[in-house]
Amino acid sequence: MLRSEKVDRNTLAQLVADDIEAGSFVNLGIGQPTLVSNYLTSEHDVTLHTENGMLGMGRAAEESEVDIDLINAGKVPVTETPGAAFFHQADSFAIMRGGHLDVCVLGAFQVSATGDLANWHTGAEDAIPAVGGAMDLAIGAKRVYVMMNLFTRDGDIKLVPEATYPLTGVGCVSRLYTDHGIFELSDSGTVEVLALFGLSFEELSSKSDIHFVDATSK
Amino acid sequence: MLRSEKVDRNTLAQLVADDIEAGSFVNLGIGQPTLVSNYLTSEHDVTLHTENGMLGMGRAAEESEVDIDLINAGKVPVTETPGAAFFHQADSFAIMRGGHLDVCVLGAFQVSATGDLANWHTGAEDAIPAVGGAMDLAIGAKRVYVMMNLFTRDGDIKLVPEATYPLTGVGCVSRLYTDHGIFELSDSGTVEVLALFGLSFEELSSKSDIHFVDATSK
Amino acid sequence: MTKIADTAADAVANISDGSTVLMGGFGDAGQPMELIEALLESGAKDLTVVNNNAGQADAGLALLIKERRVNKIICSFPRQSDSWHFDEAYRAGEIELELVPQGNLAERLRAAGAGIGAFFTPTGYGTRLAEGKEVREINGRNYVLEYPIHGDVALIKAFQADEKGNLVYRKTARNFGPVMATAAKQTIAQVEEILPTGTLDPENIVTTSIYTDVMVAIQTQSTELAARERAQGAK
Amino acid sequence: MTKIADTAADAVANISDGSTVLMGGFGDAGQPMELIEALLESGAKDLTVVNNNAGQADAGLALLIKERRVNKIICSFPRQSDSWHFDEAYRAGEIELELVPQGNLAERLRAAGAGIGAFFTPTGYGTRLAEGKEVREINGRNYVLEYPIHGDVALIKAFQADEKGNLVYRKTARNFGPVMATAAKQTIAQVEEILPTGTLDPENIVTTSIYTDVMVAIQTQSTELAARERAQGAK
Repeated sequence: MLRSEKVDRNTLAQLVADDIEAGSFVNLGIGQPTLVSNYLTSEHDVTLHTENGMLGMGRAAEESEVDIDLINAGKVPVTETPGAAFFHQADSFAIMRGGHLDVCVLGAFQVSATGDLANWHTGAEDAIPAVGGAMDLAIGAKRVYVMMNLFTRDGDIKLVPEATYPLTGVGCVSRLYTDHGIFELSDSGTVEVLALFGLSFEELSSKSDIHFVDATSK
Repeated sequence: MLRSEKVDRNTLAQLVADDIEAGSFVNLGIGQPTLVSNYLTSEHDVTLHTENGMLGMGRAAEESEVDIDLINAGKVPVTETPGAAFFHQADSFAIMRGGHLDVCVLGAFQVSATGDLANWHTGAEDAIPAVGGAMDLAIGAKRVYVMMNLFTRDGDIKLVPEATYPLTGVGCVSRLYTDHGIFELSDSGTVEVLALFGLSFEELSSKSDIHFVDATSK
Repeated sequence: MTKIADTAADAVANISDGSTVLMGGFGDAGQPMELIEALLESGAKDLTVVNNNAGQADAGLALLIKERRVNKIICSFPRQSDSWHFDEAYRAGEIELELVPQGNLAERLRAAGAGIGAFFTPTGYGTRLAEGKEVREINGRNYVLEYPIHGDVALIKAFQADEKGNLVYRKTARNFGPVMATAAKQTIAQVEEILPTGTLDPENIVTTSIYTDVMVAIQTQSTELAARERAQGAK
Repeated sequence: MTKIADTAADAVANISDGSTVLMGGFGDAGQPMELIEALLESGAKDLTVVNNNAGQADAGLALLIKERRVNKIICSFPRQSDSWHFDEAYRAGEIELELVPQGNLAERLRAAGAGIGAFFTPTGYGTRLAEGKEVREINGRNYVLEYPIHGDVALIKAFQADEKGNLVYRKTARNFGPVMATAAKQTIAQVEEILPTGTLDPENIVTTSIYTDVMVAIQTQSTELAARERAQGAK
């Protein structure tokens, strides 16, 4: 896939949603990944997991529906769908760690060519660290999708040969969705470029030492 | 406690029941230990655990009550009491292994002075082995009581310096209830004799190299 | 997504030779008898079976063993008064036995479902069932290292399902079902009835739909017993 | 046997200085706020607290930290927009932080309750949260060895209890309650109401009475929300 302009967050969320198979069990991380839920139609028949203890999570609660006992992992009040189920934390993380989720979608600071993920800590030594369920999500799902901008504000590419930020998980990212392209990662470190948006293959290659393979015409 | 005659199984079951504190959670093993339930009154307010997945097990089912889905660890149809709860095998054995039962009562082939238990295998090499929950019960409860005859048919004492039968658990028996006496065991290997039935302390001592301490007058 | 099969035969149709099959049940309670009979009919062989027991009398797992379709069994209590088919196969050296204490069996299945690589358990330490295994003292207590048991397929019996694949169980028939459902690549459940999605209370679901791959509705005595209980409760 | 306390103050009265206190809750959901406030009133100090977070705003755990009654906190996500009391204590070097990935936190609590000595988890492998920890490759995957977290006391919030001490929870407020209840020497539960024994369905009990040592009935917003839900269901 090639587009002449970079894509916005909503378009990217649509592209992620398009890649989720019907009937999947999915966990959407906090932030940008949450947008994906707007593009999951009833045809998708996706069941959402939230790691604080629920399968079958529904949309965000409207004001009249707010229930302090029914929240998502971002502590936002949500609703439940028919067929939902509640369980405790050990059972909830067993779903993740045990490899039962089909897809989880996460944000990131950096992703390496071999799929290392850095999304919990900027590396600033004076920062108060907080990890939550990030490391469990990173290693848990059958497919781990990451959504982020491809470049920092300073223009540095965030898909890197080796992550410089503290890692969340090793070799765990399957596919990277960015405003400038979509990338399939593997243990080999060779990155398949599935889509480019407002960026040529040559421009991309010039930004990084990673070995890219052009698969945009597939 | 001293009695001039050895005690029968029902009397022994009564003595075990007398030693179970009110409000305890208890697991009674298959065989002789099951008799204890006949002497647990409503004042005991004991809650029975069965390792196939239930707390609050009631008495054996009468013919009209038999339910194939409601059995005990011996596969005997039972009843449920008010406040009973069902759970799966991993949760059931977590109750045992986690040390949450107050007492379990087991049968035995041999018990050693330091509380090693042998109750699952006679050591006969051509026997088909079967262990069930015996090893989990042995190491699980806060107090492990064993009920058995003190002597084999051949007159050998079954409370031994070191077990010759294959072990079920190491150093796990707290107290031994037999037809000829009651014994408190500890890691030290010194055995406190709490009661003797139809056997003098001297007779007992002559049967074994174990260091016994006479506490029958306590 | 959970598929609904029309028959037990359809439900087990894709179990291949050489599979590791987890079978729920403690004695008859929770034993997926109709699925096991269908597996027998299917002809699948060279199976490794994980069950608490090793079959009783002339039914279900016992017949699979009689027909020499089971190469290996992992169980806690094979020897019973009516386990004659297992006894015969074992004495003939025609079935391999891995004897596992019941709680370690349950925990190893749970570990498989929960993504745990191995765990230290106190159960079995110092016994012949721990011979050759790694041991370690932790905070003054001795433990044995045990590994997960993964299944290719789990055959379980639940009580009710909803169309989405959520399951509830009945009394002590729950036993191994919920843990085995998490430990297999494919979980096949026989249930008494399949209710519309939304019927089961989200607070009370024991096996969530993520674990149920195939289900088939087969009424057994459990349905009658539940009806009897309801009638008594209504008195 | 489960004791019923008249007040939250009575329920927490025997928590001593230096205790490790497991506190249920994920954010406000399932947080035993009234028990934590009573603990604050009790004056107990030098506590180690285990909670998913490190307190929010000017309430509950945040106030315990403000008053410097917590020497150490074991949690997964301390830094929040309103965790100012923790932030201040942490920057002043007046509270020790052990940061644990949320799933390892839950599993370490479960291990404590289930008598597991240690377990190999893939979560955190290769990250700075695994630095200095034992690692092992098992079947081609890398794992970190993690140990149980035992509590002296667990403070949890459940929805309903029966007089025997069986507990059920409400929606995502269940979170850490059931695992913490198994992991502490003494479990203290605040519940919306205590019903006669036999009222709760034996199939649906989440925390069995064996784990509940003390309970106290305190109505919170959860009762209103459940009533609202019932009213909507009845429409």
